[in-house]
This record gives sequence, structure tokens and C-alpha cells, in this order.
Amino acid sequence: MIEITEAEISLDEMIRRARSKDAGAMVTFLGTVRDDGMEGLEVEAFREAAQAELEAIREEAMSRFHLMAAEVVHRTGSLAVGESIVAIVCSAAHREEAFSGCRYIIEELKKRAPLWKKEMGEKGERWVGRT
Amino acid sequence: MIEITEAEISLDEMIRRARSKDAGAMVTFLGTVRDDGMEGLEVEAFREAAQAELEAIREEAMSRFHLMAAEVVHRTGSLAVGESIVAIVCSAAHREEAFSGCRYIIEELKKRAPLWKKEMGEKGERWVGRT
Amino acid sequence: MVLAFAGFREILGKERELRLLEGATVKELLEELALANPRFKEAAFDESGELRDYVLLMVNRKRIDPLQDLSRTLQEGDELAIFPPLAGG
Amino acid sequence: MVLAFAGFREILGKERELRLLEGATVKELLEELALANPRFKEAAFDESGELRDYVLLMVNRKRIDPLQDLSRTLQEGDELAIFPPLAGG
Repeated sequence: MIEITEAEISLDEMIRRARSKDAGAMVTFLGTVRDDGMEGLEVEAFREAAQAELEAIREEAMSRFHLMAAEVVHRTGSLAVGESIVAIVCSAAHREEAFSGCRYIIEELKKRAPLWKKEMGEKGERWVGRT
Repeated sequence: MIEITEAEISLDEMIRRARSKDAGAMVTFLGTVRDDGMEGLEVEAFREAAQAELEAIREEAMSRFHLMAAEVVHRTGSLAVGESIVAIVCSAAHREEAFSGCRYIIEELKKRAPLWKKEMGEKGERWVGRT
Repeated sequence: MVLAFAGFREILGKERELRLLEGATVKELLEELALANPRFKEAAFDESGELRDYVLLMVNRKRIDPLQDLSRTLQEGDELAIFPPLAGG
Repeated sequence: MVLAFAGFREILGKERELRLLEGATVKELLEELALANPRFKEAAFDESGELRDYVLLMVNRKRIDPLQDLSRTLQEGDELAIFPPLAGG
């Protein structure tokens, strides 16, 4: 399942959905708001395009790495330091595939999904990635 | 923290312990009992030696990959298909390190920690790994 | 329909309908936006009037190449999205 | 003290105290166990009396090399662990 949401991420539920008796390995990635001297993040999405892109990435990962399940949730809106921005859960028969699938999804998400972060700090605001 | 336990693994608690405001990435690995036509697993540990070996592996991973936290819980006793055998949680400033640290710990655990699995099936029992 | 995100949303607003002349290109639409909004002109174009490297574009949710596709003509009902480099996750 | 795990535990029991002769080696201890227990002899030694490849050993929780360290002498209070290949995780 792919979800782009304002709500807090429940990794627990994602793991429950990704569990299967044919899976021997599950790898999860959590991207969290790191304290770079800022107070928090604003995350913005081109929601429809991001949903479609993440669904395409998910399909690619599923077939390339023979995943049993792949779940992606990306938050939007205001996030505090320590909160999760994105969660990815991949299950597979073996750990090699689960690690590779999870890595693939986060790398492609960062390259291809229309999502943006703005750092909010005492000294002002800054869109991440803009030169 | 390193734990070898009969009790069910709470990934939630492990993630709570591994969270930190300096971490931007957290990677977790769950090894689960896969249905290979068996009913469950028995896991046995040379507890004191496994604890020491896992602590050594954890220290290596922490310093090699600059981890902020590394948590490992390995279960012993009877496990049903679908249950988690081992859980590893690594947090780091960046995802490259978190992925590498988590991968390192599971690979070294499999090579070095004195732990054994016996598959329990309709047709009998079999120690895994014994030729 | 023009959609803008992140820094460009702050300059242009999230979305707006624009009337297009028959046969108008992506480039002409961007120049029209620049003419009406000096902050957008400054953000999106360099001194020589070239689109800046970090301006990304989608037409109907497909990325287009600013080097090749600016001369593409837009149809009634097309959706043009303008945004800076991606930074999710 | 001898500790055994996995298949070897099922044959030898989990732990037992053994009296050692002064200067006894790891090899001598294993042979004494084999003499007392034909199932252990079968599981641990091949027909020519060599220790099988998959038998792993620790003395005082440090792995020892069955090719080099079988002649190591054991001291009062040493702990010898016998087990098959590792299979955790």
C-alpha cells in the first residue's frame, strides 16, 4: 500500500500488513527529522503525481526483488524533530531481497517522487535541495 | 541493547530506544519463521557466549558505521510460522550508514553467534545448518 | 491549469487557471507568468532569459525536459506543474 | 565442564562435569566422551577416527581450531563447548 498522509505513521500496522508466512525477512526504513539546528520541517507533496510515482516504484521493487509485500507511507505537513517523515517496509523470502528492495524504494523515492521539505528554524525557513 | 530472550519481541520498544534527534535514518531487520512446509522452530542459544558475541558485533557496527544506536533481540524457545526470530534496529545520521550497520549485524550474527534452529515438522525434526 | 509547489507555490500560489492563445507553448506560458510576476521571473529565469537549471516541469504529471520540450504546445485542459528539485524522504 | 548444544546436547545432555587426568588434551576428552557414548562417537568422528568437519568447539567461550588446537591441554575449571554449525537469525 502507498499512502501520502498528514497523519502520524504507524509502523506497527505497516509491519502487520507486510507479514506473511512465506516471508523470512522484513526490512524497514524510517526517515526521521534530524536536528540540524532547526525546529522542524514542512513537507509538501504534489499528491496525485507522488502517489502515482510511488506506486510505479513499488511495482518495480516488487518484481525486481521478488518481494512478498512493500508498504510506503510518506507524511506531509508540519513535523517536529525526531518524527518520521517516511516509512518503508519490505518483506521477502530472504534477507538479500528485502534489504535491496527497501533500499531501492527509498533511493528512487528521493530521485523521482514530487515531494519537498522546508526546514523551519529560528533564523528562518529554507527549502531543502534548492540551490 | 542486546537481549536473548524467550519473550516476544517488541519492535516498537526497540525503535523507541533507538530514536534520537541526531538520527535521520533508522533501518530495522526482522528475521521471521518462514513456512517451508514446517510447523515451527525451536531456537537454542549458548546464552552467555551469544550475548558476548552480539555485544562485540554491536560495538563493531557502532564504530564502523557511526551508528547512533543499535539494538538486537534474538528469541529462543518455540516459535510459530510468521513469528520473529531476531530483530535489529540501527539508527544513524544518514541512511547509507543505517542500512550498512543493520546488514553488518545480521551477517555477522549468522556467522558468529552461537545460536541454533531446529525445524519442527509433520515428518520430524531437523537441525538447520547441519550437513 | 498551472500548479506550483514549494518555493514556486509561495510565489505563484498553488494553482491558477490561465487562458491560453491557440498554439501557445510551454515557454510562452512561463514567460507570461514571468511578465506578470517579477518574483517568479527572478526565481525561474537567469539574466539572459534562460530557464534556470533547478526549475522542473511536468505536463499532465509527466516530467518534461526543459532543454527540449519548452516548445511543446499546450492544449485546452493541459496541466503544467512548476517546482524546484525533489527532496522527499 | 562440558557443554553441548543443538544435536550434541540431545546426545550428550546439556552439561556435565568430567574428571580430567593431569595434562589431558581436548582430543583426549572428546575421545573419552566417544568411548562412553557410541551415538556421540558416530556423530562427532568419521570412520578413520578424525573429528568431523561440522563439529565446532569453544574453550572458555573462545572458538578453537579443530585442526590445530585439539592438542591443547585443559585445566581444572576449563569449560569445553561442543556444537554443530551456527544457524541463528
